[in-house]
Amino acid sequence: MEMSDKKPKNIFVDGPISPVKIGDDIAHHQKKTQIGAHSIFLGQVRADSVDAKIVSAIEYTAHQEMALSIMHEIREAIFAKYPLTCLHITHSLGMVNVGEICLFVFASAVHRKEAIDACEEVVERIKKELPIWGKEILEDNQYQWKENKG
Amino acid sequence: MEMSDKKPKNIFVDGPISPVKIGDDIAHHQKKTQIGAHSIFLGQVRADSVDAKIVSAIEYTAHQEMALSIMHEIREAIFAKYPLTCLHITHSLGMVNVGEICLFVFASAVHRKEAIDACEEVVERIKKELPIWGKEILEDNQYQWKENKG
Amino acid sequence: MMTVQLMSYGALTDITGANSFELEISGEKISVAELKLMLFSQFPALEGKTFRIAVNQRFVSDESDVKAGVQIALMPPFSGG
Amino acid sequence: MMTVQLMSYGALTDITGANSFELEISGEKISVAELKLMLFSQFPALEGKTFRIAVNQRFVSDESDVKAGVQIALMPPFSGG
Repeated sequence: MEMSDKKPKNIFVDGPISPVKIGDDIAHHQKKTQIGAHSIFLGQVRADSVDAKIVSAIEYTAHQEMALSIMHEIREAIFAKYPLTCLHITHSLGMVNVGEICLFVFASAVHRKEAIDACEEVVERIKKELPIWGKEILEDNQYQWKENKG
Repeated sequence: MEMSDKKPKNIFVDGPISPVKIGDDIAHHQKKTQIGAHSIFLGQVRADSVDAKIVSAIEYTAHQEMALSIMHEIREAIFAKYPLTCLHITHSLGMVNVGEICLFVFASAVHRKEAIDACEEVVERIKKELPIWGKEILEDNQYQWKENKG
Repeated sequence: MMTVQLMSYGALTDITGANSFELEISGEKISVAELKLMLFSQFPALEGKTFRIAVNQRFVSDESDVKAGVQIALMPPFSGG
Repeated sequence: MMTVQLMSYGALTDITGANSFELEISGEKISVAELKLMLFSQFPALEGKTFRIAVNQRFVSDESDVKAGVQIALMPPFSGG
């Protein structure tokens, strides 16, 4: 098993996460021939309606330093709990339009159970613990701050 | 919610599933703006060792008609149980080399919990219920029939 | 006299030698249990194996009937994914 | 007299008006509870809001001390992902 690194890794990218990048990341794991299972979670910006207005985009901001430091602790805890081969996290900052991807969690392991459980736990912890905020952009220059449901 | 189709869909492709196709499939879901979460499982052929010989590929065969008919029943049950937006399954037939992808399960929903739970349940049911067999190809023209662990 | 079509899958093809073969049976029907005994006599290595039988794509129990013209699949434990 | 740096995030920036601002405080240290009262007096709309306070990137309780030069983050419930 690969140990997680000592220094916090960056997880943030400006704007949406491209499906081509996701395909490339998957392709780059083909040389890791001990992997038997990948579990991937993608968050996509939804055209919710807020008081009869439709969300057209979400603008993400974060306390970046704190988010990376907390994400580092989450990584350490996940690697201690699950025998993962690797774990990659990407989260958008700035504007992400409806239909575009804002979160990409990619967990790989020898067996499926570990990859699936680790991926789900990382997604839950990201939503609960990382200081990131989404501003839902509506029509007519209006907006509403997003709230994550339990 | 989209209802599942009445006729069994094909799930089989010859050879490995390309990461580019996976990226394309993700991209094609960007116009479905009611989706908030995608959960993806990928099975990758592992370089296991069998009696000190390394697996170089798996050759998949199936009782195709039965597999498609059982997969259709699984789809119906999953759509009845979870409010999914869509569900796509791809499984390889024939030779898939080590490091290449042989199974792609792609579940999408408004909220993450449904997408994650449905994806996991589909993966488990595919492994247990679909009449598909993997022949692990070893060195020197030797082979061993794969066995799925619980 | 009747003929039934058999298909074998996975590790069982190593025993039956062919994926697809026919079996001639005297009479107009037999039970799955009787069919198994015929198979064990023709392919002794089958007897120790775990496998399920489907008749016309439906899993059947030992008490089910096998009639002329049906398709029979001999299926060892699955290993897809 | 001391100066502390404050950062506000998410919905709280609508109340504080700026993401980043300073507060001048008499004395050499105050508690987080006292800091909150000062903030409520300066930004009355804050009082009804749910938020957590981090000092130098660590979440703190009301009893913690705030000293000169620290960085204070006012953080409403998270909504990433």
